[in-house]
Amino acid sequence: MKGTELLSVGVDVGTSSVKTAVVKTVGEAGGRMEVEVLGLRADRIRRREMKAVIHECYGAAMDECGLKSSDVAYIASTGEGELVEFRRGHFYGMTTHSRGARHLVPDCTAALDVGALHARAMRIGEGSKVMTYRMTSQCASGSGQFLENVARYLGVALEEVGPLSTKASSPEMVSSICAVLAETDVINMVSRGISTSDILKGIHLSMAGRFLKLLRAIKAGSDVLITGGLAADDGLVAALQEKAAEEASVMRIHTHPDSIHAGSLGAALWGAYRHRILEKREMAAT
Amino acid sequence: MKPALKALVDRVTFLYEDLDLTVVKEWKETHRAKAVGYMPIYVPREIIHAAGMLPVGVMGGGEGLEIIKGDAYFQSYICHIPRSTVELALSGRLDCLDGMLFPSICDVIRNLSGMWNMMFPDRYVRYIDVPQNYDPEVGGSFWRRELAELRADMARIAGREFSDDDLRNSIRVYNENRTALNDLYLARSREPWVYPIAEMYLVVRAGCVLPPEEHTALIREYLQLAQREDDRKDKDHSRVVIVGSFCEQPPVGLLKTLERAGCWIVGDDLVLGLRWLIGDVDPDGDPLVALSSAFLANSTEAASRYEPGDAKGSQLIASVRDNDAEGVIFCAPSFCDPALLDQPMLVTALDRAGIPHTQFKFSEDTGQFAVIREQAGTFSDSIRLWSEV
Amino acid sequence: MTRPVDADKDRSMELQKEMIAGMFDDLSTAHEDGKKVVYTFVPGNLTELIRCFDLLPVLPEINALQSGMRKLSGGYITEAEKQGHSEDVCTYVKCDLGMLKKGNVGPTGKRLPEPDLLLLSYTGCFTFMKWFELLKQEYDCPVAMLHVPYSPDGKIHDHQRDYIVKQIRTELIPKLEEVSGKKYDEDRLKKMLAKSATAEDDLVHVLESAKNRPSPIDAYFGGVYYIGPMFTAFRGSDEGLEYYRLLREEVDARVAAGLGPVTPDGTMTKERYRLVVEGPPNWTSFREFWKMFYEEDAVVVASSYTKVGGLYDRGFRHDPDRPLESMADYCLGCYTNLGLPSRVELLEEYIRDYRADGFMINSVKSCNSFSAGQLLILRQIEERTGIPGGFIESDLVDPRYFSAANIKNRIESYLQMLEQKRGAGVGA
Amino acid sequence: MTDLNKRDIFIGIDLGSTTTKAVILDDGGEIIGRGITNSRSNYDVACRIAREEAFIRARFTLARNVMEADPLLSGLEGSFLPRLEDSFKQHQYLGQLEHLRQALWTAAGNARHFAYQADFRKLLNEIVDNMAATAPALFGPGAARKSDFFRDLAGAEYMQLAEKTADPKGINFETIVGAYDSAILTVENTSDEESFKSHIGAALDLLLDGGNGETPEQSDRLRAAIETARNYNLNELATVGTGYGRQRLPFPKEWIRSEILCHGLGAHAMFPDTATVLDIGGQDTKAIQVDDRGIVTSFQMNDRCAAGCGRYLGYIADEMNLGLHELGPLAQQSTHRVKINSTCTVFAGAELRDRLGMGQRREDILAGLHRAIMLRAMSLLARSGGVKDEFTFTGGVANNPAAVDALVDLVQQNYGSRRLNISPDSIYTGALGGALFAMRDYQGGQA
Ligand SMILES: Nc1ncnc2c1ncn2[C@@H]1O[C@H](COP(=O)(O)OP(=O)(O)O)[C@@H](O)[C@H]1O
Ligand SMILES: Nc1ncnc2c1ncn2[C@@H]1O[C@H](COP(=O)(O)OP(=O)(O)O)[C@@H](O)[C@H]1O
Ligand code: SF4
Ligand code: SF4
Ligand code: SF4
Repeated sequence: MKGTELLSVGVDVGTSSVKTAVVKTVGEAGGRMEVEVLGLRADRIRRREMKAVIHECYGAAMDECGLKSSDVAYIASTGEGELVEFRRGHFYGMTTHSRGARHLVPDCTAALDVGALHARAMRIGEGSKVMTYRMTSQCASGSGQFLENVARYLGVALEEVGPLSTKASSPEMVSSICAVLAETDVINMVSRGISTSDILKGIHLSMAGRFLKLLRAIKAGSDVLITGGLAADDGLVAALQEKAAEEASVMRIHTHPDSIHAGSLGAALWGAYRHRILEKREMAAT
Repeated sequence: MKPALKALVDRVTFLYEDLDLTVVKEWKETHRAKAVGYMPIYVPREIIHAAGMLPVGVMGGGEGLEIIKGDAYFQSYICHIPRSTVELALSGRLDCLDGMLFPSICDVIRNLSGMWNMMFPDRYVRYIDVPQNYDPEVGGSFWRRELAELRADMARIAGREFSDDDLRNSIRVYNENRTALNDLYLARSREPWVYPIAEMYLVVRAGCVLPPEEHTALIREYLQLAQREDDRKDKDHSRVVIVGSFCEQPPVGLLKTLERAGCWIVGDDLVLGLRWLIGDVDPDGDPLVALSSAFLANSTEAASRYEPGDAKGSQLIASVRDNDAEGVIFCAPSFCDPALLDQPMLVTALDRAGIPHTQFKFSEDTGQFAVIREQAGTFSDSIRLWSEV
Repeated sequence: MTRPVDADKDRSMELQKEMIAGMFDDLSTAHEDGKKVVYTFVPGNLTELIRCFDLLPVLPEINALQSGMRKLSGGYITEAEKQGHSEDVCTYVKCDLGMLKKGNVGPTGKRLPEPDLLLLSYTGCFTFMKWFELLKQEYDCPVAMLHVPYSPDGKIHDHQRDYIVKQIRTELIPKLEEVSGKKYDEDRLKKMLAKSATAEDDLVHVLESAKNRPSPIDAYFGGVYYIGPMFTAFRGSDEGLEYYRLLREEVDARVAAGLGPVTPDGTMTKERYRLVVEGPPNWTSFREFWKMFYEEDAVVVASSYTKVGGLYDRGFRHDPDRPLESMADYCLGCYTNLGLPSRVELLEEYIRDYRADGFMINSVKSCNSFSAGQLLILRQIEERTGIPGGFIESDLVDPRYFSAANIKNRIESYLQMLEQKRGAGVGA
Repeated sequence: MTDLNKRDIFIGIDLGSTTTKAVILDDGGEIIGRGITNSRSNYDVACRIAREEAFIRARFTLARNVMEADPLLSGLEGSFLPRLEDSFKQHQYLGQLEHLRQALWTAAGNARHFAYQADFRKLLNEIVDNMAATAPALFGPGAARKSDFFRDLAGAEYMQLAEKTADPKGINFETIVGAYDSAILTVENTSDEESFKSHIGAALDLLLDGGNGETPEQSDRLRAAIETARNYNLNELATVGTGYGRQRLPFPKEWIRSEILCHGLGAHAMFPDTATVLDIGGQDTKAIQVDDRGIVTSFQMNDRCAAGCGRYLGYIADEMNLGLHELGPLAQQSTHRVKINSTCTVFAGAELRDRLGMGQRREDILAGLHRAIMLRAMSLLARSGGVKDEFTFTGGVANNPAAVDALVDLVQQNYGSRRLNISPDSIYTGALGGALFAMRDYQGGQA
């Protein structure tokens, strides 16, 4: 038997954006699944009402695929899932990011999810299982939000951050652990005439240092995929690669154009998996 | 929830939230007797009890207390419990305690004993220095002497001498209390859905302010009432043991969050002092010798005890196995040196035994559980999703 | 203001350098030379006893502080955190464990030998206990535990002393004998203790020289050098004896010449503020930190940190006639083993005896033993002496916790405040 | 007095972490001008701009003095000068807008925007035109402005317009905002040395042409009065710098004073019976005890964590899309204060969203946040020796009425009744202290 075809959706509600993934899977419960991604969409929240953004993002993604809600077998939420009232089930962020990471880069041994307010590293085992993980603690100077703020002070658009950073010649490290104080550090640097490139690179390096600590703590293995919004930041990726090389570690750092969708993809995939399990159970029961 | 259980839960909730120690004041009033406070972990409560006084466990201020003066005495890199305790004292809430004992647990509590001396020069303060040498002749004789001094002090505060028989009687009372607590833990471990963590914790925690006899009865009653709730059903949860919160206590909201994120807590070291001694203390011999030997030979392997071997790891693994747990959550207060320094050693032991674990830190007034929920949820996901296949 | 570096450096300083270098040399080849090594802590260290078995002491705390001064601690701490240690805990421990993981290369660039015995002198700090439990996991060697009871009232009680002496007899000496293969030789110990006592006299003389105006020494930043040999491996040795004799001579000469303390930038020529300092210094930016003081003409005339290895200036001496008993008394009387009220009294006396203008606390994040309660100490001192206190925060060896701008701001503000008060007192 | 049109002055500059303040004292110790600007970008520039502002205000004060002295004009200054100032500000604003237009133009020249450059520039032009058109409303009589800073004022307008004109598929919001972020820096960092001279004439013309009932003679005298103020020789005798960034001021060491001392002295000058001072600025909180001469006897500052300071409120305001001015009044509408423990600045936004998600009301959360901030301040006060009578609250956060309410409440609870001093100019306390030190130093040097 070829196995059934199934549509599922993952909605990842983050602190800065909502992401939706629509996937078609073919396969059997417990067996291998063939996956076809039908649609991916991200919408920034930007101080809008969360639920409205969720509906917008989900609705638009479905429209783009030409689908109706009734076509879908399972809607899974991740992130701030409580807000997704139309969900069927919820999976926690690291569970979904691991699954999504494996989907994007099948050989990755770990994922590093860097979003607006958090960074978390997880080692991925067989069946996309989260083996161990670490998250940054309270202090948030190593997050996307912080980078965004600094970029704003420096008068740099977000997409420029990466390219500028990679051009740096003598990066200036940020010392403070606190994002607020780090901002002051940055202001100090500006007034000392340090170039924007060097400042950004410095921030990237200190973030990278912190992330590597997480990765080391989970014994990340050979191939790490960056997921979450900051995967799009080439400067951070480069800094991570440099730092990893400095420590002569064997770790390779990867990104993927769809990295930001890892969470929603993972949720959709787990949703499909779960649906099949539940169906099987029901069948067994009747 | 049936009315009888609801009443019981309301009562323990009140005891927990009542930072003014109303029940202690009432007890003192009705018994025309005194009360002696103690900081977390082990103090020989039997001696206080034998003197006809009420031992009162002071476990910090929890999430409900606004800290104003307490913060003035502690830097930001010191854990939370001493500041809330100082706040309680400075706001007069501990005035009903006629003495305060500071057990040997860490440098913070140790120094707090001296601070107490200076801040409240008229009150009785004692630092309880337990031996870290377990030879009955060496550490034992030191400890017996400390106990004898404590006994004399308690008699003095109570204003009455008490006999060895009084003390033996108190030992029996506390033996019964420990048995009841053990029964509760066993029942919870068997059917965690019957005893939600928030209820269970508050029932245990009530032992800090209730006389032991009353607490024992309360536990027994709870065990019966909880079983009669027929809407409590097993859920697709994972089973975990939490460690690290033997001193500063996590907010109840955190415990609830863990449960909501899919973790049954089937073992813990919360309010550890109530369960410090393992097994019964000999109720028949020389009582101070009995207490001393129990301490030397039958103490739980806590972070505040010197333990050069791997007994701490073995104890944790045994607790995982005995309770059929699938993982361990390290749940320590921020800046708690004893708990946090123990952690890597315990992790090594768990890794060796192939037991999964995760960790986070809290403070007693943590109000945001989003990160913790995420972590615990993933932990529980990872135990569940993959064990199904 | 300071004037340029003195042409000839103090001889004692040179000697101390040689002594330390020699010690690390000895250690690096200890095992090849058939010597055995004991790791132990500074407070309550029983150096004479260890030496009396011809064993070599290694003090992990000293290695940690040296790593801090050599700017290596940051990397070590990161290493330990990588192994799963929390950011919150004492950085001495993490620095030591990190150093171990990175090959155990000591401060002079030479490898340190693994311990043959861990002598846990558990005095004044709980973390010591954890530290050696952690080391015990790394090294498969015996641990000898000496539990020194806390001294809440600052007094020594017979039963406490007995407990310690019993432990020395039943726990320490047998283990030391076993490791060294030597018998305990009390006469030898007594001879060493006699030397200790003489050197202790000299040290006290040096510390008390700060009562002069101007003070010939800085009793905090300079003080940490003066206590070095005494608090570590050289108590009871001939070298130690010689070092303190020399130091005493030099300090006497400075007093006679009316000179101020020597700093890395030369001799201080002006003494504008006399301070008493509580708490350990920061090691990662030691010179920068010191400079913040001497640049403002502030000299530290007494400090509590220089008492972590014994309160000699309050009369205690090692006593050859009561060898084990006096060692027990020594352990009980180390500064951090004292209850807070005794600490306050001591500091108050220092402020009076040394005629200080100010009192400052450097609160280190690592060390609860020192730091928990310091804010009350501050308030008590202010109340009792009428002198306003200053409060700064840093860490021992974690470079992330030394915020130079912030600390400088506080020190400056504090000193300007003292100045303003003084100005107002005189006239205006 | 030899030169009638010359005045000796002393300057205090407080280079704070968020704002830079300048105060000008005349030789009688009277405050004749205050200036404030963002510290964000560059310290030297911030210092220059704040000074410049203070000089402008000083000239207005001088104009007032001249008018008061003129029998024909006296009585007019009360109504005339505020209008003149508004008009002046509007001109200044328009000048800056033109500057912004150029900077935006340059930003749009970036290679990234090559494909749609012409459209982009056109769009930006429209936005700036729109902004210029609404300027009179911003500075009209009785208009409530969200902020005094060009960055915030223009920013708010710009964002609104950007949101309206953005096309998710074409030139999107992010791109438009990006241009502003890079343009604003240049605009902000340019100080217009001759601002008073260049804008006052036009501002005056505008007013006088409007015909506000002044007689022609009065008009002429008014012009003359303003002319006098414009040409006044302000002779700077001494300057003292203070504040968080004082080490970076281009001043010799003797000109630098600890902000603690300056706040103490400034508060004493404003309220002579002050015994305790609480200063909450952008990044730090200070609790200071002073004696009856304004001399500091003890002080405490917050530790390395920036939680619970002014920036925290800034983040919250940003998050709610409110002006700083609006935050306090909204919090005051709370009926059920929420208890909040964490005041970590960085997580403020997340916490807010969380709580809103839980269905808590904005004003109740805000009330909780304000109380949380004040709880931290209370700890510092307790550390420094408590709250004595009288108690003066300074720094930017003293402008926030909800913060003040929370403070009053807590002080009452913990210390009983205390007289609390707050001045609308409290943000200038440090700079005032600095200027006083400058005067003392100078006079001390003379004596
Ligand atoms: N091109 C980019 N360069 C740098 N950072 C980016 C880029 N695109 C997005 N980001 C960052 O990614 C973050 C959003 O990541 P995301 O994983 O969606 O977070 P969350 O799930 O918390 O909303 C934003 O804070 C933003 O700063
Ligand atoms: N009008 C206002 N209303 C409410 N809060 C204000 C107002 N003006 C300034 N603030 C607050 O004051 C803070 C800046 O205070 P300030 O004393 O200037 O700080 P600093 O000296 O550190 O620069 C801002 O972060 C803001 O929270
Ligand atoms: S929480 Fe930990 S550090 Fe704090 S007092 Fe308790 S044991 Fe000590
Ligand atoms: S806590 Fe203090 S005394 Fe203890 S090991 Fe650390 S630095 Fe040393
Ligand atoms: S240091 Fe900064 S990031 Fe950390 S808690 Fe404080 S304000 Fe938040």
